[in-house]
Amino acid sequence: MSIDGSNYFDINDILSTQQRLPCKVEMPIYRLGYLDSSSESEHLQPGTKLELPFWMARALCSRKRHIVSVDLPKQYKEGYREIFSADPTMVDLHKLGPYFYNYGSQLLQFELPETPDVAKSLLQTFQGRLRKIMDSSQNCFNEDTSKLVEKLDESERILFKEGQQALNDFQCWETRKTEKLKTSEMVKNHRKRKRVVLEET
Amino acid sequence: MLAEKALDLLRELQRTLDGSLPPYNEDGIRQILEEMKALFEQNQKDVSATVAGENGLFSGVQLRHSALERNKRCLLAYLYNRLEQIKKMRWEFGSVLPPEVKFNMCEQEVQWFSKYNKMLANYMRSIGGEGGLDLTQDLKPPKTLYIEVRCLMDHGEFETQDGNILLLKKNSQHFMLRSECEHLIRQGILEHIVH
Amino acid sequence: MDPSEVEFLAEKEFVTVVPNFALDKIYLIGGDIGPLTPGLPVQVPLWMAVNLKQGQKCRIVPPEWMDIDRLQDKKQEETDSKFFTKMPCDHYIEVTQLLLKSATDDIPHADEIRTLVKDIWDLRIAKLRSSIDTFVKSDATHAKLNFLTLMELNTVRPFLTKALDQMHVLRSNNNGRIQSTQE
Amino acid sequence: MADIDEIDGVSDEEVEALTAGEVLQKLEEAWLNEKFSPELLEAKTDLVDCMLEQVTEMEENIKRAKKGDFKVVLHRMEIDRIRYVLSSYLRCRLKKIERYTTHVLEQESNRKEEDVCHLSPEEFTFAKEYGTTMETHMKNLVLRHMPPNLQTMDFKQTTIRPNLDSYVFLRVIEDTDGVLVEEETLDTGEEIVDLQKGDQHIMRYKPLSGLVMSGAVSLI
Repeated sequence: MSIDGSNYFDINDILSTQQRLPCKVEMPIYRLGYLDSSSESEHLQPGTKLELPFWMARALCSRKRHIVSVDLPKQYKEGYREIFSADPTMVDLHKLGPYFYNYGSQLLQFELPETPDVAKSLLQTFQGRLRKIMDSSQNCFNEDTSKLVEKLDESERILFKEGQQALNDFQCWETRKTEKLKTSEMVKNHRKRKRVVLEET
Repeated sequence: MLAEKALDLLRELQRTLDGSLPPYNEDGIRQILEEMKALFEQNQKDVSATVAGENGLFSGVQLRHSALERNKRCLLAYLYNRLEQIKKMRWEFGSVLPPEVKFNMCEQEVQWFSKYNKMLANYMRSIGGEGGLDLTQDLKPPKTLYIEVRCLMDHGEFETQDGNILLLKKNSQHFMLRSECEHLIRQGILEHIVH
Repeated sequence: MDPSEVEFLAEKEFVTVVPNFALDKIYLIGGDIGPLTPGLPVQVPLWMAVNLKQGQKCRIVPPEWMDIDRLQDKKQEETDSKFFTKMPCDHYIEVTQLLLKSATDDIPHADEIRTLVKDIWDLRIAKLRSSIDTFVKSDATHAKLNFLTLMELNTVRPFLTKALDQMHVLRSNNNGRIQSTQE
Repeated sequence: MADIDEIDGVSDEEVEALTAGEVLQKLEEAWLNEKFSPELLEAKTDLVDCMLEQVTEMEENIKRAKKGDFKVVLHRMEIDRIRYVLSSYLRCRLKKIERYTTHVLEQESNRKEEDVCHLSPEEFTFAKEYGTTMETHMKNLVLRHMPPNLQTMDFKQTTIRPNLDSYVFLRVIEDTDGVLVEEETLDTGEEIVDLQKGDQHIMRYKPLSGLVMSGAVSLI
C-alpha cells in the first residue's frame, strides 16, 4: 500500500506484483512453451494450467484481452475468507503472501465473480486485526510482540513500526534524550562498517 | 522466468538499503538489457510474420511486451532508488561523500551527485536575496544558545562568529554557539555534552 | 512531527516570571517584551523564561492550573467522563515537563504535580486508543477530536493516519474504485 | 513595534500593513500546513523574504550592540527559533518538490496567470533542473540502450503524485458549512459536514485543499 498514488518506482509495489496466480491459457501462445515447466511443448496450448506472475497475467487478461483466464490464489478464496472472519487476529498473513492487502486489492482488477466478497473480506480482516497491532505497538518490544509481528503482512508491519517509533520518540522526549544533538545515523553506521573492515584486514 | 533477473537486482538493492550503498550492478543491468533486446527481436519477427499473413502470434507479442515493460520498470526503479539513497547521503554526510561510498557509485551517479550538490547550493544561496539560507542546518528545534561539546578527534582550528579561534584537539571541551557546531556534531567530530 | 517540535510550539506560551535584574523593553521580531524590573512579575514566552531561569536571572511563577487540588479535580473529571474533557492548557504536558526540569524549586509539590499530570496523560491516551478502535471498526470516515491537545494527537498521528489511509483504499475497493496498477 | 510597510509581491492576502509578529504568526501557520499537507501548497515567498529581511536587520543591530548586553542573547535566541521555522518550512517544500517534480511542474504550467503560484522562482528553477538531471541520468544509463519504442520516460506512468486521500488532523479557523467529506458511492450516500470554528477533526485531505489555502482551516 504505497502512501502516494500508485508509485512506479516503489520496490514494494514491484515485489507485490511479482506474486503468482493460477492461470489457464485460452489462446495459443507460440514459442513460449518454456514458461510452463511441467511440459516440453514449444508452445502454450489452450487449456494449459500454470502459475503466472501478476504483472504478466494482468497484461493477458483484462476487459480488452482474454489470452488467459485467471483464478484467485487460494488465500483469497472462500475457505480462507471464512477463517479470516472467524478470528482475523490468529492468521499468519505474512506466510500467505507478504503483501496480502496490496496484492489482494490488485487482484480485484480481474473482476471475478468473487471480487466483491474478497474486497469485503480484506477490509474486515484489516479492521479486525488493527486493535491488536496498535496495542502491541505501544508495548515495549518483547518476545510475544515479536511473535505477533511475524504474523503481520508488510503493510501491517509498517503500521506496527509507526506505532513503536511514535512511542519511542515520545519516551526519548519525556526523558529529555531529544535535547542531545547526535551524530547522524548514516555517519555512525558508516564508521562502524569501516571499523569492522579495518579489523578484518 | 521472464524478468527474473530484474527482480533479483531490486531484491539485492532492498536488502542493503540500511544506510549504505551497494556496488552498482553493471553486469546485472547489461544482462537485463540483453533479455529485453532478445524479447524485442522476437516480437519484431512475429509482427512481420503477421503482416505476411500468419495469425495467432498476437498473444505471444503481448506477453513479451509485458515482460519488456516489466524489465524497464525494474531498471528505472533500481536507478531511482539508488539516487534516493545517494541524495539522503548528501543531507547526512554533507557535500563530500566518503571514498568507500563513492567507490560503489558508477560514473554517472558521481556526476549526478555533483550536479545535485550544485543545484542545491544554488537554490539555498538564492533564498531571500541576501546570503540565502543553509537548509542542511537547524535540523532540530533550538533549545539553548550555547552548548557544551567535547572533541572526538583532532580537527584543527575553528574560527567562531565572534571572531575567536578554538583549537579542536581530541577530548578538549568547549562552550560553543549551537548554530555554529551543529554540523560538526552530526559529522561525529564533536559530541554534545548534556547535564 | 517530532515531540521536540511540539515542545517548540509550546514554548511560545506565555508564563509569568519574577526577574532579579533590570532590562528595558526588548523589541523582538515576534513582539515586545518587558521591561524587566527586579521583583516585579512580568509575562514572557516560555522559551525565554526557561533560559532566564537557567541563567539564575528569574523565578518562574507556576501557572494557576499547575496546582495539586485543581489537577486532582481534573483527573477525577477525566476519569468520570466518557469523552475527553477540556484541558486547562493546550500544551499541559510540555509546560509541566519544561518547568519541572528547569524550575523545580519554583514549583510547590513538584513530584505530586509530575505524577498527577502523567496520570491524566495516561488516562487520556488510553481513552484515545479505545476511541480509535471504535472509530476504525465503525464505517465512519471522519471524526471530531475536540479537547485533544497537539502532543496527544501527535503520539497517535503516524499510526492512525496510515491505518485510515489503508482503510480508505480497502473501502474504495468495495465501492468499485479499484486501485489501478502500473502495467 | 517594528512595522512592516506594505508587503509587496503576489500574495493571496490583500496587501496590508502587517506587523513583524503577524508575519511570523502567518509563517508558522504556513509551516504547519506544509508539514501536514500531502501536496505542495502555495509559495509564501513574501512571508519568507520579509522574515529573512527582519532576521538580517536584527543581526546587524546585534553586531552594533555593546558587549555583554543581555538583550543580545535574547535576540539571538529568537533568531535561532525563526531560522529553524524558515529552514524546516523550506526543507519540507524541497522534499515535496524532489518527490513530485514532474507533477509539480505540470501543475504549475496549467496554472492560470492570476492564480497564486505554488513554486517560488528559486524553487521553480530547482525543480526544472532536478527533473531534467534525473531524466538525463535514466536516459544515459539504461533508456538509450533499450529497444526503440521504450527509450523514453512515460510520464503518465512514472509521475509520482501526492495522495490527496491521506488523512490529516485539522482545526477549524472559520465556520464552513457543507463540506463534502465523502462522495456518493455504490452503497453509501454522500456525507456533508459543517465545520464549526474551534473544532478539531480528522478526515481525508481532499475536501480540505481549498480551505487550507484560504485559511478557513489549519492543519495540526
